[in-house]
Amino acid sequence: MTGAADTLAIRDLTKVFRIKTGGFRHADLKAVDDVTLSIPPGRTLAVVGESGSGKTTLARLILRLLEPTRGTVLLEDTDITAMEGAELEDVRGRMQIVFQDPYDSLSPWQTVGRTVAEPLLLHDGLTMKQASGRVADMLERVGLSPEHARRYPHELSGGQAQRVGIARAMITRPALVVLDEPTSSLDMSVQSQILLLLQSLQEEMDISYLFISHDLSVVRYIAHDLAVMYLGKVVESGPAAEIFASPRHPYTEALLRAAPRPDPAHKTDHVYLVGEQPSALDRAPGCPLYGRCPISEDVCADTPQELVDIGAQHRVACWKRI
Amino acid sequence: MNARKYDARLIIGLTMFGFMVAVAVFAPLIARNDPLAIDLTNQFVPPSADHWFGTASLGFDVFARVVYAARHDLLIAVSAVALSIAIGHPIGLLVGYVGGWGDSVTMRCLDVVQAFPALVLAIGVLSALGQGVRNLILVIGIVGVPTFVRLVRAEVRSLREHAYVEAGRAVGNSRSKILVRYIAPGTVGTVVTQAAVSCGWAVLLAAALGFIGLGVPLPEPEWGAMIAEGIPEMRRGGSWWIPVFPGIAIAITAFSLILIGESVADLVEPTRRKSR
Amino acid sequence: MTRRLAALIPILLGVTLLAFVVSHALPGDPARQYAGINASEAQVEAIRERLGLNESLPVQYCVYMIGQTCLGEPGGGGLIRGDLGESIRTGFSVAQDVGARLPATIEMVAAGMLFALVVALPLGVWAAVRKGKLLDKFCRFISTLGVAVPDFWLAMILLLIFFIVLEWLPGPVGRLPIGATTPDGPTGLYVIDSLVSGDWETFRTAVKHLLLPMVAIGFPAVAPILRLTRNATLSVLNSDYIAFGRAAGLRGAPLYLKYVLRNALPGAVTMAGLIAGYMIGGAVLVERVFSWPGVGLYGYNSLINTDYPAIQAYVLLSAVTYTVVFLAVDLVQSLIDPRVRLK
Amino acid sequence: MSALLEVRGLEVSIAGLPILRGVDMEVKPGEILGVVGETGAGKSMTARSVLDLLPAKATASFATCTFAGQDFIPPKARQEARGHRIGFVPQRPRGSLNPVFRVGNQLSATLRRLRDMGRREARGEALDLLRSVRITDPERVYRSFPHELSGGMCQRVCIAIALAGEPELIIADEPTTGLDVTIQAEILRLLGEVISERNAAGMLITHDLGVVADVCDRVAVMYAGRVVNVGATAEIYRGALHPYANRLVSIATSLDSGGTPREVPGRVPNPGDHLAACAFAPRCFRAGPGCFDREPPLVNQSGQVAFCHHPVTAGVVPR
Repeated sequence: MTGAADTLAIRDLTKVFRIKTGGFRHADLKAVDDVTLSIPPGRTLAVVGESGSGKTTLARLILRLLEPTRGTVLLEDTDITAMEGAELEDVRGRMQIVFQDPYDSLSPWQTVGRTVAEPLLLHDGLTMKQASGRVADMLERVGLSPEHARRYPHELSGGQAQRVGIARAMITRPALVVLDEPTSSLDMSVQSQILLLLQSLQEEMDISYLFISHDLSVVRYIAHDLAVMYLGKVVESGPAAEIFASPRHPYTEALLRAAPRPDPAHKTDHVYLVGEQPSALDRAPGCPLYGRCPISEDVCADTPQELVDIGAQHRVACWKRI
Repeated sequence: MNARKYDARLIIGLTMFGFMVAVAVFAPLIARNDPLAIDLTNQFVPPSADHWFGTASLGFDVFARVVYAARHDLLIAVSAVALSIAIGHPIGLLVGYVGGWGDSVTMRCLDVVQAFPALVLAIGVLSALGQGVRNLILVIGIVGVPTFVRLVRAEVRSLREHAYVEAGRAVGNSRSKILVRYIAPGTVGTVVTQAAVSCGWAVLLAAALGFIGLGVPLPEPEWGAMIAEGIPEMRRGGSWWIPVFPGIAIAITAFSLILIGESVADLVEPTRRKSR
Repeated sequence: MTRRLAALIPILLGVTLLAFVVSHALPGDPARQYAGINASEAQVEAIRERLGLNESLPVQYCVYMIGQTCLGEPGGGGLIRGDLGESIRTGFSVAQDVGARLPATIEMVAAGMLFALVVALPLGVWAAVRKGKLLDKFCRFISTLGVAVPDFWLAMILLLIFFIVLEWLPGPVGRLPIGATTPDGPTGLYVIDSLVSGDWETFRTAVKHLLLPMVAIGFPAVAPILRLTRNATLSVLNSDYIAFGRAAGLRGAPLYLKYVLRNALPGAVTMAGLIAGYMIGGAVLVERVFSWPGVGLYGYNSLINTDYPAIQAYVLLSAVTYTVVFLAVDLVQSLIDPRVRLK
Repeated sequence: MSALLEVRGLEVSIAGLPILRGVDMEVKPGEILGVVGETGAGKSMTARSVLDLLPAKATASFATCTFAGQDFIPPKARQEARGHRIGFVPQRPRGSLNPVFRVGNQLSATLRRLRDMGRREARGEALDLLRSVRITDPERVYRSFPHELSGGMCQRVCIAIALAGEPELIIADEPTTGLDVTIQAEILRLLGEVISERNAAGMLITHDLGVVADVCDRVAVMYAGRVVNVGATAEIYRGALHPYANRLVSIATSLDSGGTPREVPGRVPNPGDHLAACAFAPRCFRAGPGCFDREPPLVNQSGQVAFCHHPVTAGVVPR
């Protein structure tokens, strides 16, 4: 992958949280640990992991909603890691986010029209009146009617609210949209509507998606590339089809085996990993999966595992599976 | 489905409060007698056609004094709460949103102020500042500030966690715009609710201060001070009308305000929850 | 535990500072108030000198806190040695005055608290169980009304009814009839002391005198306790764990009572602390009505006699007492709530 | 084979709004029935009706309700069955355990109540139960407060409590929502195992068709307060008769294979919305005019039952 053409390129991105552990003591929690990823234009990279894997923190770091401890974020070849104030507010027109909870992501005090128009007011310097035409177009594009612009969020269904969130994210035609579990709080029949909408918008506007999810079936459908995270580390990355077909990291394998599939003939393999995910504070200095991994050996405990390219962009951080 | 029931409480509260406000505004029309008129021949007269609520020492007409006192007590309560909000609301917004060092210092200061029971603190400050309506408003207003700072701060801190605030930042709003457009509107409901309840407390506090002689200076009529006049009568065993009527006036005013606050809170709460 | 105690120090320091500011730094002139309206300028100046009011404010605070040591003079004194100054009115040290009056206030506040709890706890649980029914509505009405009725007025109404009209209970003459011998005892609480020494006659009289003040100071506290108990009970009744407990076959009153009590306790303890603070403040009003010889009445008498050191001591002591009560509440809290204990 | 639990014509309304509009459902001995549907379909309400655990403002009526031949219409019968004959596994395991008591106390309190055990006996049995839900260090868990345990561990404890009365039927209401994927799988397997170990039957309420495919023998698909389609799991996944069920399965399977899902237009109706005779008609790809004003008939075909005017039969390719 050549960095030059990528919509987003992040290098060694790290976030350490300082956690109070009682009294005056505290510990450092590495929520995101040396993550390097990139997304070419018009492609979707899915970041998959369980709660506590750091995928949501990663998204916040990329959008500069959180300050990274270390590392760089390049958006269309511009380093945005150190941007501040007005400069940063400007660059937000190029990168957007759609949230998991559609209601909670819309301000209850603003009409739908105002919410969707806001990026135009801030970045293109339009007035509400000037923006209204484009707002109406965008609402129709996401499957709502222009008269929805006058409504308030609590008058919408979950699916409609999520369409408003998508309209807000897409109205400035950004280069990158982070989708933070955009369908996981929606009903199944509505979920597929939103997925189809996202896909057609991507084709139309050539947007890059960073798709955060724990739901493998949704990822299988929408992602071109995949990065699997565990306790702040990317343990495997590469083309989605390739990873689904032949997962190499034991954790990826466990995820794929554990995910129930809508096929009565397929029985889920349940007991691949031992125990439950520990806190990121308690993980081994070496491989984060040490202690739960069925194929681990003593050396894994304190030998850090680097991502190694095993061909066709497929990279895995496990010395036993290279 | 419960809206009707809460509306009833709100209507009762508003009616009672409106009545007291009307009494204050139209006092000269309601009371035929002069509240300051002294009539030494008619002291401690029980309620009669001439003096509906009887007379007190110096022949003061209790009815006229109860009616005119509404002006003082309502003015003091409303101004004091307005002062509390004017100081407390912006501080609460700011320390709640910015947090950090300024927040900790502010909160420790509030801890200190609130370590004093409100009445006792007011006594201390008033005994130093001296009596007078303006000082009363000042003291009652300042005593009420911590309530609003804490309330607004807590509300801001919970509003701050909502995804729509993050969404506002993600589309490129500056921090000050976020505070004004996304967070401040969410605090209005609770502040209005608390304002009504605080007004009720302010009436009670003003009356309590009047009762121990730190209120509106005599001979101006004030409910709390009027009740205090009844104490010596207690031991003598009569003149029940002197303390009873001003007390009822206080209770009606405070009750209506608290009722308004509570029913508004119940009305605001479900809609807010729904819209989140 | 040590952290909580440590956190108390800055608050207590702040409390003394605020009490000091109120007494020394506000625009009012204590010396003039001391001297009275008719005093000459020279007299006022003399008083100012005697009180040390010509020193700079930081020095004054220092003297206030650690006494004459601050000025390099012998003599001690200062707040940290328990020196609250000398009362102008009584001529005794304020600490001594307050100490003598403390048991009366404690007796009244404790009785009031007991009264409030005994009335409010069962009613709160009952109202929650019968949510939306007549009883619940009545309780809501009472709790709103209870907050709205001034306690000092209630005190007088009680006197009107039970002393003047019905003549069942004694008038506003304090803790015992005038001239009665006070019971000896370690606590200074007449009800307990007379009980311990088996003096039934005094006990009966003391209880009779205590009844009305108890109700007057306790009644306003009924409303918040009732409301808290009701809400706590409701939140337990509507909780997932009650639903699951029922689904798992647990049934009946024991389940509810045990769960409700155990889960509502932490909230009730916090509320008790708040109410104690309220009562400490309200004591001045109720004591005034009943001529109850407690700290509040002392504060009131100091006030009308512009007895400056005594007023300041009264304000400061109220705040310190409240702070200490709150710390106690916090500690009890951490003992009874496993979720707090963890932190 | 006669049903263990049989429910016919169950109607529930909350504050006057109809939630269930005639639910028919049965659980056969030894089977696990999956109850599937979207938000507001009435899955949980059905389960709660069987245990007489509806919210305060709800009213329920049955045409028939029997459990192992016993009449279950009297509320008392349903109340007495809780824990003893029907075990319940909740949706939010941590919230379902009382935060101020140790989990061991909660488990043994249930045992003492349901099985009349003494204190010591209950403790031993509680530890055995914890072991039987594959908890490796039961002594430690017994002494823990709920907030000290992980979500998965809390759910194991809840399952142990559900098993305490040795019930014949275990109802699990979305038992794995909120748990991590790898833990979900373990909890589901555990549920399946404890049900079959005890020769009990199960009712698993979920919105996840993957979960159903994994552990259920039969599936009941609910929509807007009715069961619209019932059948053996394999049959439903091969080709559900009801267009709604059919579409749901097709969305799930096409996503799973990376294919493009077919779209179901519109949204799930809310309680109180005006419904057509067939509630799904406005969103249905096979709806004709009759669907809106005539009650859909019962169709019994290839091991499935569905209520539909235009069932998706073999040979009809869903558009």
